[in-house]
Amino acid sequence: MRPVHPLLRHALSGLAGNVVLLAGLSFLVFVGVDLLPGDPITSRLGPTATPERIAAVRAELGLDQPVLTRYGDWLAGIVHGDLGRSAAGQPVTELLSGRVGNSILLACLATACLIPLSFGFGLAAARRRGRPADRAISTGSLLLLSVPEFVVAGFLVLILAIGLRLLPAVSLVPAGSSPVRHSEVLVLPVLSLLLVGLAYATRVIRAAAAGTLRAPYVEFLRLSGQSERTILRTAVVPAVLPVAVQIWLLTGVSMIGGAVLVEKVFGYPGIGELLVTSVQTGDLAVVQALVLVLGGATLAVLLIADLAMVLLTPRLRTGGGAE
Amino acid sequence: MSRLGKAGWALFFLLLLVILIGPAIAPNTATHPVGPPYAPPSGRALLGTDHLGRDMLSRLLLGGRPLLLTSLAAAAAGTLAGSLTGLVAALSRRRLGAWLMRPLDAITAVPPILLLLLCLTALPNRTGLVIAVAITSAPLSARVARSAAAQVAGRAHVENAIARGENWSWLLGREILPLVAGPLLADFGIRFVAAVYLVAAAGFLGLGASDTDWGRLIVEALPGAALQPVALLAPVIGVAFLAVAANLASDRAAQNSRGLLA
Amino acid sequence: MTALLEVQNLRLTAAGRAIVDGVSFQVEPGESVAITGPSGAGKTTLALTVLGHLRDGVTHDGGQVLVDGRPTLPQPPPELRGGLVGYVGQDPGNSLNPYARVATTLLRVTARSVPRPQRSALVSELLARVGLPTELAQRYPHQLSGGQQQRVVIAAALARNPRLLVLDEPTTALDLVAKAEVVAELRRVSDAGISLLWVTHDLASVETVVDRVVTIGEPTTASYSHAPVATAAREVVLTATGVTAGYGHTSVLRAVDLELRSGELLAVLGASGVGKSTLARVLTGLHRPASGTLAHRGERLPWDVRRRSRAERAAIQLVGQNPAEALHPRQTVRTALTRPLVRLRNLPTAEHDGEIKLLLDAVQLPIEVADRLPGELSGGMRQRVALARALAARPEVIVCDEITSALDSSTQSAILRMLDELRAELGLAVVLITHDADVAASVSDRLLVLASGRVARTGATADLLPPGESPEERVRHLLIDHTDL
Amino acid sequence: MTLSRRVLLRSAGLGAAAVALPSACGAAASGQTPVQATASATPKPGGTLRAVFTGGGATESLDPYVGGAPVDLVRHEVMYDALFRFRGNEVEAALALAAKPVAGQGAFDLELRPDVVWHDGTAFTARDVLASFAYMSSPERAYPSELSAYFDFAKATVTGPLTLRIPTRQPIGEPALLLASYPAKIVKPGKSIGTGPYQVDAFAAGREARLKKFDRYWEKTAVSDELVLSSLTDPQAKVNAVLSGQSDFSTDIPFTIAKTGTSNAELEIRTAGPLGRVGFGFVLNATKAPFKDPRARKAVRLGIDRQALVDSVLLGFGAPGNDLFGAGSKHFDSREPLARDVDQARTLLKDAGAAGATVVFRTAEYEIGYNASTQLVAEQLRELGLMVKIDQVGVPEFFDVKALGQTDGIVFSIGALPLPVTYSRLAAYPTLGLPDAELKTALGAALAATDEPARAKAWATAQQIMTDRGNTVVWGQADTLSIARKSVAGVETRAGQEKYPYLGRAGLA
Repeated sequence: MRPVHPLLRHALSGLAGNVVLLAGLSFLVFVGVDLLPGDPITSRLGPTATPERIAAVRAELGLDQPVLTRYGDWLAGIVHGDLGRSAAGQPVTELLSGRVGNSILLACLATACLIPLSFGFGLAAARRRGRPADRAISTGSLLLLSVPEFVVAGFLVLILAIGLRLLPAVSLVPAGSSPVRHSEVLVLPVLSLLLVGLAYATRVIRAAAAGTLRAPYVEFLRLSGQSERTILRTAVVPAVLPVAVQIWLLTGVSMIGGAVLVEKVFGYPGIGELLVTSVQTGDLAVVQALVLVLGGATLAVLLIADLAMVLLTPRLRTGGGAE
Repeated sequence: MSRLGKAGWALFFLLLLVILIGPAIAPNTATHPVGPPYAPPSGRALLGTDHLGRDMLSRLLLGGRPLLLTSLAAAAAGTLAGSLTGLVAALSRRRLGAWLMRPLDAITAVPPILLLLLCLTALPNRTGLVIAVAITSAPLSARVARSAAAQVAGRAHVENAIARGENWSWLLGREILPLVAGPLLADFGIRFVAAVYLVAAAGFLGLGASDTDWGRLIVEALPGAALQPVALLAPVIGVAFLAVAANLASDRAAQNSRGLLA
Repeated sequence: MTALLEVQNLRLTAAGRAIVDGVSFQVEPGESVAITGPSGAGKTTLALTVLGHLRDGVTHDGGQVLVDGRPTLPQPPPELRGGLVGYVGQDPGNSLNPYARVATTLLRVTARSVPRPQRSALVSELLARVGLPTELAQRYPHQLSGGQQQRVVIAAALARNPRLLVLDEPTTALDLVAKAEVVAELRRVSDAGISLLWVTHDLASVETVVDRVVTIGEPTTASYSHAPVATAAREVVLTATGVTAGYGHTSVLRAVDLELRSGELLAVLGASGVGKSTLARVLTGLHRPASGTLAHRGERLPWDVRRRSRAERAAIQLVGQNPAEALHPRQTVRTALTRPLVRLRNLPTAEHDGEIKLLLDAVQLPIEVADRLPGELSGGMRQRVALARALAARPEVIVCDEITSALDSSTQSAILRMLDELRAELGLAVVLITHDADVAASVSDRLLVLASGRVARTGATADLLPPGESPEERVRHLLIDHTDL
Repeated sequence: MTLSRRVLLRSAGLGAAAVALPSACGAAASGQTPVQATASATPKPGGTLRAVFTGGGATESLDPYVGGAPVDLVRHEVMYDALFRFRGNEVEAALALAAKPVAGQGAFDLELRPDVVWHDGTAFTARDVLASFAYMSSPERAYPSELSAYFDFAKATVTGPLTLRIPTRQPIGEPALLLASYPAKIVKPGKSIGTGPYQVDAFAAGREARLKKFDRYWEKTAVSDELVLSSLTDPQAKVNAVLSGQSDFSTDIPFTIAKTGTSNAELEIRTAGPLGRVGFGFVLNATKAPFKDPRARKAVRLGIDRQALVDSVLLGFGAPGNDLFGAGSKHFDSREPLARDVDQARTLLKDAGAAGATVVFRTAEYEIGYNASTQLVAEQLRELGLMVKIDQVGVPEFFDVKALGQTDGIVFSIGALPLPVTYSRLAAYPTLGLPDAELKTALGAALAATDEPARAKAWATAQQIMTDRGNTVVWGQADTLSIARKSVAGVETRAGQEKYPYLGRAGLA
C-alpha cells in the first residue's frame, strides 16, 4: 500500500511545511523591519546628508523599489546562496559565518552537559518523590529558574573568575583561532546557559518520570516481583525519553538565540551582538539572515523532536497495529 | 505538597499586596537623591542608595508595580490570545485546527529576544514590551490550551452541548473552560515568570520602558554590586520571590485540575 | 495441610474511611475462589494485599494476610511477587509495558538469566502455555488484540510457576470473543492445579471456573428482563441506509442499513471495535459518514447535527457510555437539565422547576439531586441524570451507547428496567448499543448484529436468541458463522 | 558640508553601534585606590602588550575609513600615520612636514617627510597621499571625509615627488590643525597597508587584532614586539578582562569600578589627566520657545547644581563644567563655572515667560551617565518651576533628526577636541547649533586667521558669545578612567582622543 516509509513521508512533509513556514516568516519580518523607525540609509549617511545623496544611495542599494520587489530579489538571492549585503556593505554570509558557528558550539556544549545532568537529577528526584533529595532538587531548580540568566552569569564571573581566578572572566578568542582551541573561555558561558536550561529540563523530566512511576504497568511490574532498578531501566526510562529528548532539543535550539545576554556578559564572539545592532539600525539583510538561520534551526529541531518522539514510542513508530 | 501550595498562595498574595500598595508606602520619591551614591543601608535609606544616591527602598517599592503589571498584562494578553486560538483549534475540524496552529509555530521559531528587539524598536514603550512578551508566549499557551482542550472536547457532555445547538460562547466558556482552567492557569504562571524575565532582559539590553521596574534596578545595580550589594540583592530577591511564588501557584493550579478530571 | 492463602479479619482504610472492614476467608491449594461485591466494596484493594501492595493513601489497619503461612504486610516475602503469587490486572492494555516487546516482558519476569540461544524457545513455550503463537513474541503490546494482551499478561504471571494467581476483573475490559478466550485459558490454569483468587462483579462468567464465591459488601440483585412488544404495526421513525463511515482512510462501518419504529427497542450487538459507537455517533449527527442517508419520519435529515433544525436535534438524543464524562463536573444537575429545555424546547423559565421535577421523577431520582454536582453522585445516578437530560428534549429516539457497561449488575438492571418503562409510557424508540448478549437478549425487541463494520444478522430477538440457550454462546456462533462467510 | 552622525558619535567616544551599558557584577570589594594620572615610567622594549577596548562587533575593519569603534581607532592610530597629529594640544608634523597657505590662491602647499617606508617595503610619495585623499573623500563611501568640506581634494595636484598643492573651499589659516583634527590616515587604498609603527599579523572583526612591530618605522620603532587588541562591547566585561589577568590595559571604564578600587596589588586605576576629560552636558534647542529666549537658557545654567551632578553621575571623578565644550583643547576659555542661584534663575524664567513651562529633554544611554544626568537635571530644574519631561529612547534612534527638532534639549558630551571640530559639529545639526550671526563671523575668523594672536582673539570672542547667550549647558568635565597593570607604561593620550589612546610607544615596564 505505502510506497514510502511513513516516517520518511512524515519527515518530508514536515520539511516542506517548514520551508513554507520559513518563507512566510521571512516575508513577515521583511515587511516588519521595513516599517521599523530605524532607517539604514539615514543612520548610514547621517542627518545632514542632502536629499539627492540619500536618494542616490537608496537607488544604489535598491531601496527605492517596492517592498515586494525587494523581497523577491532577496528570495532569488537566497536560492543562489546569497544572503545579500549589510547596510555597511559587508556580505552577510561573511558577517555571519564564524559567529553562527560559535553560537551553535556554545549551545551544543551546554546541551551535551544538560542531557546527563537533567536526566540524572530528574529521575533521582522522581524516584524519591516527596523526600529530602527531591525537595532539594526541586527547590534548587525552582530558585535557578527564578533568577535572570544575566544575573547567574554575573555571579559566576564574580565568584569563579574574579574571586577565585579559576577561569577567564571574558571569552577572548585569539584572531585566527576558534573557541574550540581555547576551551577555557567556553566554561563560564556554557555553565551559565547550562544552569538556566538545567533547571527547566530537570523539572519537566521529574514530572514525566513521576507520572510514569504511577502508571498501571509500573504497578504491574512491581506486582510481578521486578526490582526497582529493572523497572526504572525498562519501563520508566523508555517512557521519559521521548519527553526528555524533546526538552533537550528545544532547550538546545533556544540557547542559540537565547544566548544573547550571556554572550554579552562574556563578550563571547557569537551572534548576540549582531542580533541586537542589526535590529536597532534596521539592517534588513542581517536581520533576515538571522531569522532564516535561527528560525530554520528551530523548525528543523522541532521536526527532529517530532521524529524522535515517533521513533522512541513503539505505538507511534509501528503505526496503529492490530486493533 | 498541598501545604507547600498553600504557602505559595499566601506568599504570592502577600507579595502582591506589598507590590500593589508599594507606591503608596514608599518613603521617598523614585528620583530625588537622599544621600551619596551607593551608600550602605542606614536609617535614612533602609536599603541604602543607588548609583545616583536615590533611596533604594523607595525605588524598590515604586518599581514592583510596573514590573508586576507589565508582566501580568503581557502574560494575560499572551495566554488569552494563545488559549483562545488553542481552544478554537481543539474544537474545530482537524484541518482548520492545524491551519490555525501553523502560524504560531512560525512565531515559536523566532527567538524571544529577537522578537523583543523587533517589537521594542517599533514601539519603544510599555505597550511594545507587552506586545512583544505576549507574542512570544501566545504560541506556547496555544499548544497547552489545545492539548488540554483536546482531552476535554471529546467528552460526552461537550458533544451533548454541541448536539443541542449551544453556541461558541457557551461551548468555550461553560463547557470547556472550567475544565481546562487548571492547566491554563498553570500555564499562565509560567508565562508570567517568562514575562518577568523578558521585561528584565529588555532592561538589560537598554530597552526598558520604566526606570524603576525591578529588572531595571538589577541592571543599574550590577556595576556597583561590590559597593552596594543590597541594591542588587533586593531586586534580585524580589524577582526571584515573585517567580518562585508564581511557579508554586502554577504547580498548585496544575494539581487541582488533575483531580477534577480523574 | 495449611491454607495457601489466609485472610484474617483484614481492615484497610483510606482517607479515614474503612474500605475493607473485617474480611476473612481462605483459599486451599488448588482451589479457585471468586471475590465479588458491588463497586467500591474494596475488591481490588483486597486483592492487592495478597501481593503485599497497598496503593497510595491506603493504610493497613488490622488483621493479616498470610500466603503459605507467611504475612504479606507490611513487606511481602522476597519470593512472593511473581514467584509464589502471580497477578493479572483489570486492563491488559495498561498492564503491559508499552515500551517492551512481548518477548522482553516475558523474559524479564522469569527473573533468571537465560542464555541467548535458549531465549526464543523459552518465550515460545511461555506463549504456547496460553495458546498464543510464537510470532507474537516480537510484537509490542499495542499490536495485540485485547484478548491476546490479557493472555500475555497471564503468561507473564505464570512464567515462574506460581501456586496462586490473583485475577482482578481480568475480563471486564474485553469484548465477547476475547473474554471467551481468556476464561477458557484460566479454566485450563485452574485445571492444572493452580489456585485462583478471582475478583469480579460478573459472577455469571466465572461460574464454570471457580469452586467457591466469597461476597464482600452487599450481595448483588438478579438481572432484569422484559416482555417483547409487537412492533410491526408501528410507524417507522428513523431510517438509515447505506451508512459507510470511518476515520481518515480506515472505514469502520460499511453499508449499514437500519430501521427503527416508534416504541421499539433495537439492540445493536457486536464485539468492541466493530463500529457500534461510530454508528451511535453517526445517527446523532456527531460523526459525518462518508456516504449513506438518514431519514426521520420520511424526511431527509442532514448528517451534521449543526445543520439540523431545532426539532430535528431534539428528536434524536444520545446517552453515552461513560457516566464520568456524561455530565460537566462543574455544572449542577439542574443546569444540565435546564439547558435542553432552553435550547431545544424554548420553555419559559417559570416552567423549568416543574419540568425538572418531572424529569427526575421519571428517572427515579429525588428532587434534591437537582442542586448537586456530578461528583457527589454515584455512577448509576449520573447515568440516570444523563437519561433525564436526553428526555428533557422530548425525543422520539434515544440512542443508548453502552449505557450500562460501566455499572455494576444491580444498577445495570435498574437502568434497563427504567428504560423499558419509559419506552412503554412515552412511546420512545430506543437504539441500545451493547456488547453484552445477555442484556440484548433480555430487553430488546429486535436485534442487529454488527461484525467487521457490516450487518451480520438482523431480526427479531426472539428468533435470533431463543430463550433457554445461553445468549453469549449463540452470539459467538452468529459472529463466527459470519466470519466464516 | 557633510558631517555624519557617526562622526558626531565618535567625538563622544563611541562607535557607530556600540551600546554602552552597565553589566555584570563589579570588582571584588576593597578599599579605595587613589586614582593616578597616566604613569610616565619608561617601558622595556620587547614583549607583548594586551589591551582591550570597546569593539564594534562584525562592523570592525582594518580599513581606517570604515571601522569607527574605539578599538578600530586605537588600531588605526598605530597602523597608519596622519599628515599631522596632536601632541598634548599642539599640532606636530607626522607624514607631512609643513602645510603652508599660498597667499591669494585659496590653496595650500603640502610638504611631505622623506625616507618613509610602507609596511610592504615601498617608498612613500606624494602620489600615495593623493590616492589616500581620493579614497577617503570618495562619494561612494559611507562616510566621506569631513575634510572635503574644507579642501577640494579632486583638484589637488602633485607638484613634486614629495609636494602637493591642495585648493581650499574657504579661507583656512592653519591647514595643519584641520588635517590633525579629522581622521585623515594615509593608507594604500583597498589594502591594509600603512606606514605606522605596527603592522597587522592577524585580525578577526569583533574579537581581536594581533599587530607586530614594524622595524622600518620612520620614527623611533615601537617598544613592544607585539600588540594584542581585543574587542568587547560590555564595559564591565572590559574591566573583568583586566581583573582576571586576561588583558593588561583597558580604558573608558565605569566610574563605579574606580570607586570600588581593586584589591589586586598588580593593578591600578588611572585617569587620562585634566586634558583628557569629556564635557558632559545638554544642548538646548535655541530655535523654539522657551529656549529661543537667551534668558531661559541662562536660567537653566543658573538652576543646575553642578557639584551634585559631578558627585552623583561621575561619582566625583571630574570637575564642574563652565558651560563650554572643549575643555583641555587649545584656546579653551577656562573661566569659573556659574554658581547655582535658584532665585535668579526663577526670575529669568519668569521674564522669559517660561515659568511653569513644560520642556522635553531627549536622552538615551549613549554613554554611561546620560540617562542618570538627565533624571537629576530634571529634578533640579523642577525646583525652578521648569517641568522637564524625559523622552528616553533607544540608542539607535537618539539622533533622529525629526525628533531632535521637536525636543527642547538633548543630552550631549564631547571630548577635548580642537575647537574648530567642536563648533563645526555642533553647527552641523540645525537644532544643536546656535543661530547667531556674530558667532558665525567669529568662527569664520578663527578658521581663517593665519597668525596665532588673531586666532586666539577670534576664539575668545566666540566663546564669550557662547558664555553670554549660548545654548550649551556643560555641567561637568568627566575623567576618563582606565584600569591597567602597574607595569603598563608609555600610553599616550592625544587631545580629544581620551577613549582611544596612542599605544605606539606603550609597553610593559
